[in-house]
Amino acid sequence: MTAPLLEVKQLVKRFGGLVATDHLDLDVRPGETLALIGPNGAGKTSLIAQLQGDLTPDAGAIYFSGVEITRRPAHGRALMGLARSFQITSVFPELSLVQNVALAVQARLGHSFRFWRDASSDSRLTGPAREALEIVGLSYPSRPASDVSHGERRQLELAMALAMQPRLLLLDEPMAGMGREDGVRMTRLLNELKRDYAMMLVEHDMNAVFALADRVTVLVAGKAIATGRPDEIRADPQVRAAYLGQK
Amino acid sequence: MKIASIALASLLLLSASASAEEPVKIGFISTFSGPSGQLGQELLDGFNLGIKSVGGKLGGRTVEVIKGDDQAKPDVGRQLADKMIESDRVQIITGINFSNVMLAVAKPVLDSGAFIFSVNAGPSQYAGKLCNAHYFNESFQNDTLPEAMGLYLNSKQAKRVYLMAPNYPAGKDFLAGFKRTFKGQIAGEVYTAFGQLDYAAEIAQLRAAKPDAVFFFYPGGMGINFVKQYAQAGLTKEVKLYGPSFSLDQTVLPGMGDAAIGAYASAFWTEDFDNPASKKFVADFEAAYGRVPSPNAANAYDGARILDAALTSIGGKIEDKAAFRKALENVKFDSVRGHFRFNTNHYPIQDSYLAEIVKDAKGRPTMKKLELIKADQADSYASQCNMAAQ
Amino acid sequence: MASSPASYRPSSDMMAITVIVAVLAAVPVVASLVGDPFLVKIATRVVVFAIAAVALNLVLGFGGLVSLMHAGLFGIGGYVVAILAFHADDSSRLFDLFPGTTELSIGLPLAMLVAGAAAAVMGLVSLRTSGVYFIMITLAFNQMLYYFFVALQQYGGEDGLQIMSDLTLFGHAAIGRMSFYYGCLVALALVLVVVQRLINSRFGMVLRASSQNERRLTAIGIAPLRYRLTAFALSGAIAGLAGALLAAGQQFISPAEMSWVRSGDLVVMCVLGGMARVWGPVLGAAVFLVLEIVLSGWSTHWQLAFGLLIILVVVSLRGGLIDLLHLVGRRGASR
Amino acid sequence: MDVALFTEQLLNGVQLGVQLFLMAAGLTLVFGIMNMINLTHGSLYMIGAFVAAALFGHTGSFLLALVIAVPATALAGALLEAAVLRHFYHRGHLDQVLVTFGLILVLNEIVKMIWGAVPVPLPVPQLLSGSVTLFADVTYPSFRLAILGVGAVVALGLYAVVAHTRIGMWVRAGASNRDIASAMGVNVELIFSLVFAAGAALAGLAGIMAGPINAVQVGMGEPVLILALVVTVIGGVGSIKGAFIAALMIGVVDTFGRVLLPPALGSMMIFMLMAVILAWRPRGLFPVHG
Repeated sequence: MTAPLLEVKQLVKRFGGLVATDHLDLDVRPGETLALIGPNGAGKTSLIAQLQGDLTPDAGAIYFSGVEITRRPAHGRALMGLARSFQITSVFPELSLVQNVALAVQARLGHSFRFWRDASSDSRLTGPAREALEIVGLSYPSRPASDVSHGERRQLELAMALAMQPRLLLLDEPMAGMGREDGVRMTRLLNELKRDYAMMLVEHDMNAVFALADRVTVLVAGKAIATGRPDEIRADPQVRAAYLGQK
Repeated sequence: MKIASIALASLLLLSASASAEEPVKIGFISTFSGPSGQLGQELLDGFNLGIKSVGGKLGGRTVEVIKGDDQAKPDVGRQLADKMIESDRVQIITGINFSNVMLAVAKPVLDSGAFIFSVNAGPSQYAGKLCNAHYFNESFQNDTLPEAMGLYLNSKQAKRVYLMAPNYPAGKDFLAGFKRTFKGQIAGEVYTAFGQLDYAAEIAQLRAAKPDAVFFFYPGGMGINFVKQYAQAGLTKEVKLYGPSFSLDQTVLPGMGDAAIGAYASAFWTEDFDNPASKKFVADFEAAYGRVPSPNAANAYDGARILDAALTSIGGKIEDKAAFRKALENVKFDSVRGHFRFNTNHYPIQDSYLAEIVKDAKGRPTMKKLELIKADQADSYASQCNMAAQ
Repeated sequence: MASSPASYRPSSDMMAITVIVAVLAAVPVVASLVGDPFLVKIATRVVVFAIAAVALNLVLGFGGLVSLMHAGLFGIGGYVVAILAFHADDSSRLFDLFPGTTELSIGLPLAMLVAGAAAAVMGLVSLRTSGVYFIMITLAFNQMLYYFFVALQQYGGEDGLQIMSDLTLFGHAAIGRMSFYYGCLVALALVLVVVQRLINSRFGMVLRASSQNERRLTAIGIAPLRYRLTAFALSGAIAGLAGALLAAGQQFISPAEMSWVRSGDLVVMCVLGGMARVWGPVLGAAVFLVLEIVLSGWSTHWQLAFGLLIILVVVSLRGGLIDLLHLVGRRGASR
Repeated sequence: MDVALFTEQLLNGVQLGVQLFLMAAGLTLVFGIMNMINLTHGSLYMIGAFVAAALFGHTGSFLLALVIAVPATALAGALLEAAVLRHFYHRGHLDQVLVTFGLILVLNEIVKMIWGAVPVPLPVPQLLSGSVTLFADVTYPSFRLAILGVGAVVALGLYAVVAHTRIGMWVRAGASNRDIASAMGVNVELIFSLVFAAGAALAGLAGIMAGPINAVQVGMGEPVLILALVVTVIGGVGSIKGAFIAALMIGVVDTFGRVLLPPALGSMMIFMLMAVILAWRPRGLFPVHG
């Protein structure tokens, strides 16, 4: 068995009296898509935030390709290849689509203390940025991000994540707030990306989850109550009772 | 000499008729907005009333007073001076009330050949080394009133005096002036931040030092705060307050109310001066503006009348700068301050008096003139001025 | 606050900069035609404050940092030039080491260096905070600078410092009315071009992104602090240049030029002109300073009108005067 | 400095702190709950003092002036909130600073037009004009003791209201999450208006209490506003407890700084203190979550 790409050991995060992450163990293997499901308030988004570095855990450890990153700052993790898309869309509204993605390219290329040359006509930035936009299917790259639809903004987020050339994509509800048609398109897109990237996917759309995931972990009250192949999870009576049954 | 001047005067009289249509243009730069805004208004009101008192004309010529608000910012004052000199072509700049504005404005104005005629700000630099043929100050030099108070407290044989002022150049000038003449012991010398609101801590220190008297200089709102708080600390009766009239005049007394009663001021003019010019001034001022004038307004009033007297003596011919300068130096006019003449450095020689703050018939606090401290008082910088070198 | 970014075209900005500089360059001609030399003086003041406002807008409009210490940095620049001239005047030495100079080719770069270094040090502390805390801590630093120069009795304290001798640039008299004006205008043009390039460079993209979504920027792997700090130091250096030019032009500098209210004035200039463009603050400075001189001549209650104007701009002209230009332009185009 | 003098200076510091707290309390509440930087707080302080001075001039009674001027200032605050400020809760801090700065200019000029530029009298009430001997060697002005008392009562009252009453609970709910609070049936708009009026009343009270020891003049609010902002930020925006502790701290540090340090350093003290505290704790001493 290969060493896991991402490994979480006994992770704990509390907010006052509320336990968001409760001695959680978890791993993602190279090339794998792990889906994280669970009811609202199960602690999915706070887990993603801890993995990405937005939140600092109270106890436990996170390893990324064998290196402990528990207390490493978010930008350092990003440069190691951890890319996150946000549950609530998070882009640079006053920049154009291509500029949004070019920033991600720029980050990967090292420091940005370059003061003179016009970044928008720098093909080392715009080339890969346009490519990433093409992959996610966004046209008219010079539109400002504030002017595009919600679904397109989710695609933009994904393009930014791809431009980072990540080794693991942390996708927090990439289909949230999308219409049926956009959702189907996004599922198809993720299905293609899955060949090239390891992913951790938080999603409520069960059709998408079972279509995409290699493994599924069920999170309830900050604990993983089950992990397994999609068909195993579907059949697990504990999961059915705790989660699927409520649907 | 005499013949020459008569000839000159008649020549000027002739040409005066030619230029009579052109008004005399005066740039009045002062602080009209912000916390010190009332001072500018006080000066302008006095100046305008002064012009009115001589028939609305200066030396027979119509007057145009162009007003500018320096907002207490030197660079804004400088900008206004540039505008007035270059755009409006004024011949005289007056009204400035802050020393730092004066220092920013004076050099370019004098370089351009126009006159500075100060009715308020009196920085020591221009009384001494920087004195200038075209720079006149008819109000006072900062150091003179504190010097007068030092003399008075010598005569009262006060032994230990405690000094307080804000920490800025004028504050230091005032205390330095006092120390120059006072011969007793200084019980303490305290400088507070400019614009400070609360003086409880300093007053506690003062009380602990047990002085015989307190000499203070706090202009504007600072003075009101200090005097009110001093009275509340219950010290007014135990240790009397002494200050220059700027800290105890009608720009601040209404705000101080009863707290100021019993304090003493050294002054070149008080509201109850009994010469006819002063009586008329106070009556006219109250009628026009509904308040009692301060010495600042009185100085500005005098300022307009000096300009009138000097211009009249040369037939209104302000364009002849050398003649105008001579006319100012030898000006004779009815001053509300009684005796007045210019010293060699173009700063005043005048009489200083002691005044007590009392309630007037209407219950308002006012300055009451008590005794003459020094006749013909001049400032201490005149000896450093070499006007002939100008 | 920014207007629609869709119209953000660097080429049109370069055009706008060219037009602005050309109009300003024509002021002396107009002044001599109408016979009012004062127009050059006020244009000089507009240009000097425009430099300071453009400097502030680099961090305010593009970096999203509301700094209230720029008057302090501005004043530092002024004092560097004035103190050097002071020592040249009486042949004494600064810190008993350095001789003074009236040469602006030394004074101006030194002013930028000192102001930039001060901005870097104070920025390092200030940038640990954000939002209203940042506003307040920069206000605190501004007050400290103010009181520092008030305390310098040797250099005039509150009274300020006059520059008594004539300043030179490469040995030529520098403060003649025309030469000084065009000198300042060249400085403004350079500053505009440099800042324009800067905000469209990689560095500028990071700076602008940091003001729009700091969390997102970190998530793609860029920590904004170093970039903000660099921008802050640069902005401080340019503000210092403006202050140095003000002191040289009026041959005077005083702590009153550094009060926090002046910092607020600079912010108002940026907002009034429009913060979304490099050249917006130039419009703001021009309108602000001309209004100040016109309104204050009208009435002692002019600040009432000024206050109402500020409110009006914030309420209805959120992109500043740039928005107004766009409106006029659109109406003209649709005719 | 002997013990008696030290005690007196300590009292002075605490009294100054309490005075600042009266200002800062309203500022921090409006700040914390509406996320609104309200620079007109200083103008409300001025309005309170002027209204009280005018009432005193007519009636000669300080108590009557106080009783009428406080609600009058609250009313002025409520009008200001409803007419202008309400529309800026959702704008950025920069917009809020600018609009309220513009309002300061406008309100100053209006006050100048009504009452003139010359400072108006507001003397100490007869009853409190003397000094009290506290213990051997320490006498203290009665009016300053009264300020201390009023400040302490207000601080306790505020704490009780915010922590233990239904209105206080609504205020906290409205502050932490507007939408949920509205869903629960809390009239958030009304709560905001009430909080603003209460803050205005406190500013007015501060202005009236300062009247007898400070100059009642146009622009009197700005220096106090700056100090109150410093207090608010050091304490942590939105925290009443933080404002109280920071106010006392500033009062004591400023008082002793002025007495013990050279004047140039003394005037910088509180700003240096603020810079140091913010460098150490970027969100103030008692950061409020959210």
